[in-house]
Amino acid sequence: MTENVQENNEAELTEGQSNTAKSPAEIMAAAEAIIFVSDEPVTTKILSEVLGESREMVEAALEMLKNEYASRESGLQLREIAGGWQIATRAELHETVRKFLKRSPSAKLSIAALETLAVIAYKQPVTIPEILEIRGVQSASAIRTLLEKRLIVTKGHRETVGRPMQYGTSKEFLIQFGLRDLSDLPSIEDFQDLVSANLENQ
Amino acid sequence: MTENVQENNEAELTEGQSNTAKSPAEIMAAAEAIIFVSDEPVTTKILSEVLGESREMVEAALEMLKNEYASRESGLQLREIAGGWQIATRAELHETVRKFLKRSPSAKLSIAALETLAVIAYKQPVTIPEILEIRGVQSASAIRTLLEKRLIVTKGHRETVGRPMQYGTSKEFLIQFGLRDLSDLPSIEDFQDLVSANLENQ
Amino acid sequence: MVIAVNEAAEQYLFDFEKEQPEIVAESRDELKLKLGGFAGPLDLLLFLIKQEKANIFDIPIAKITDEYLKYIRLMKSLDIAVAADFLVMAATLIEIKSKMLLPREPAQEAEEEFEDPREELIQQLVEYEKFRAAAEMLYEKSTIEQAIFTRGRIETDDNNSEINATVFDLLNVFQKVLLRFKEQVKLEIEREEISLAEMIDRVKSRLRSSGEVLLTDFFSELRSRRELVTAFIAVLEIVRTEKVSLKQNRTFGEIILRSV
Repeated sequence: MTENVQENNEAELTEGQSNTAKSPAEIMAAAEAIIFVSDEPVTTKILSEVLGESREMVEAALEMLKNEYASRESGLQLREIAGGWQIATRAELHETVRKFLKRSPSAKLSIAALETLAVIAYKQPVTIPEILEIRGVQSASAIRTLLEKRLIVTKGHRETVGRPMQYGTSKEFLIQFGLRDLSDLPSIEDFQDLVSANLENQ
Repeated sequence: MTENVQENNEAELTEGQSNTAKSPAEIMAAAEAIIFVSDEPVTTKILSEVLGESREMVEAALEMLKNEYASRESGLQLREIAGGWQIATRAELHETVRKFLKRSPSAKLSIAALETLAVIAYKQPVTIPEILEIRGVQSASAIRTLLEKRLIVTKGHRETVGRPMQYGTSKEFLIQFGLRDLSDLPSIEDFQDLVSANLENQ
Repeated sequence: MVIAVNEAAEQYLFDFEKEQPEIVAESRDELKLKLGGFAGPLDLLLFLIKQEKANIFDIPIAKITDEYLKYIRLMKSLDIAVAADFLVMAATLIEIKSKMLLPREPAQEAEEEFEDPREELIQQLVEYEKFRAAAEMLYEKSTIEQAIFTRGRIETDDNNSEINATVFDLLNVFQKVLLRFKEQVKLEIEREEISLAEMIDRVKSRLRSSGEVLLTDFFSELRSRRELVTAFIAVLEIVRTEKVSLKQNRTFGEIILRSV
């Protein structure tokens, strides 16, 4: 019943299988690595396919792995959720984890905040209406975020109608972006060579 | 797997001490959870702050945890990279992991980009003319690629004629090349010896 | 991509089996053609020196110059754009070669240190080769690193819109914003102002699709003062003629336009 093409595949498959006879410890390690890198819980079906091992073997390995996590008082646990397996922190440690997550590094910014920060950095001192004009979008929440992260500071009122508040970058901004002072900020001219190199080759 | 029973008992005992100082096992578990949830390497400084333990205690716990990962034949490893700690899969499992992720190795850098990166890594802070002098070829597009891949960053202007921009390597460089810090790079003089040995043999 | 080697090219000394001609494009904009993937003139020079099994500290300059020029001609015959730096090196080699051919003046010979015309090039090659070796080391390190994977996404990960920004990002983003700004200004000039009737239709269709319209949201989408005034009149007109209500939950709170 085998066609030519299938014969080929079969030959490869069996060859592969003979190479991959894994010990239970190896199955445990491989399953652990797969579950770790996965964005979603991994089913035993998928594990069995990827590892080329029977469902029973995989399930036994997972049980052992789960017990291992539990018995060594690890900060992590292996658990079954939504029909698949996943590695997660132990519930008892949630407070510690939350405490850590609260202090996220301030250089992490949303695109909106980064755009606003870029406009402020290069146009300072600048007012909110000016930022709005350049970005073409409201920047109120981005400015709030930047103020909260202390990347920008107020720079007094502009002496025009309505006396709008002016904004500029802070000392924290210099630290976060590894700049000695604002003159360290690269200008468009600094990258002119890089840009023209591109244009020449296009 | 049953080797951990003793540890288990110890941990239970110290857990009774509740709010007072944490046991080494507790510090290990908490550090493991934090390193796991973090999306970048975690420094011992941050761990020590979050856990309210001395740097020495944290470092000792991390060493123990690292050995624990190594001694049980885990699919994972705890390692030092880019000045912090990270949990990652073991290199030996790359075929299995890649098979699961259905991901082929990401695009490699060109020789030109790697050469430029090597010059920047060893000569930082370095300017474009200095890179040209060593490589004997324009490096503009290589530099652009490296900037876009976040492997290098600008390091302010050199205070000489023309105030050229200086470049250096980034934290991302350390991460992508598996380095703890820049001193992890072999000395450039070692290459000198290697090169002259080769050249004289010819 | 492999360039077909024509018959004429085969007379050259290159081992084409070993050094596969190829186009190395680091990025679309760098599309630099390289034969055998030479990263620059020094790279090519080192290759030729090794191929000749010559000593780098005593380069047979005439021979190497000939080889180098043959190579450049080959590139040209294959319609490969030769980067300017390769030509600069060709000129340097020719200069050194001619200096070597000049008879040494007795006075010069008497000098304790006769300056070898090759000296500077040798120093440059030795220095370059160190970094060439370092580049190979980096390549190996990145290969090892690519066998190691970090964890997949978990619940607590931030939205992927969050980025760890560098100064380069800042400048890039700023340029993008400026570009967008220019295009927007152009658009506004090109576009005719929206009429009151069109504005009324716009508000009505919004009401139909979502049942209510947050006025601050709607107004913030508008691009000019005149549009804002038109929109304001349109809303008043709709309140007057349609079965809608304007609601505000608290003083200075959001004003919501809602179908009744």
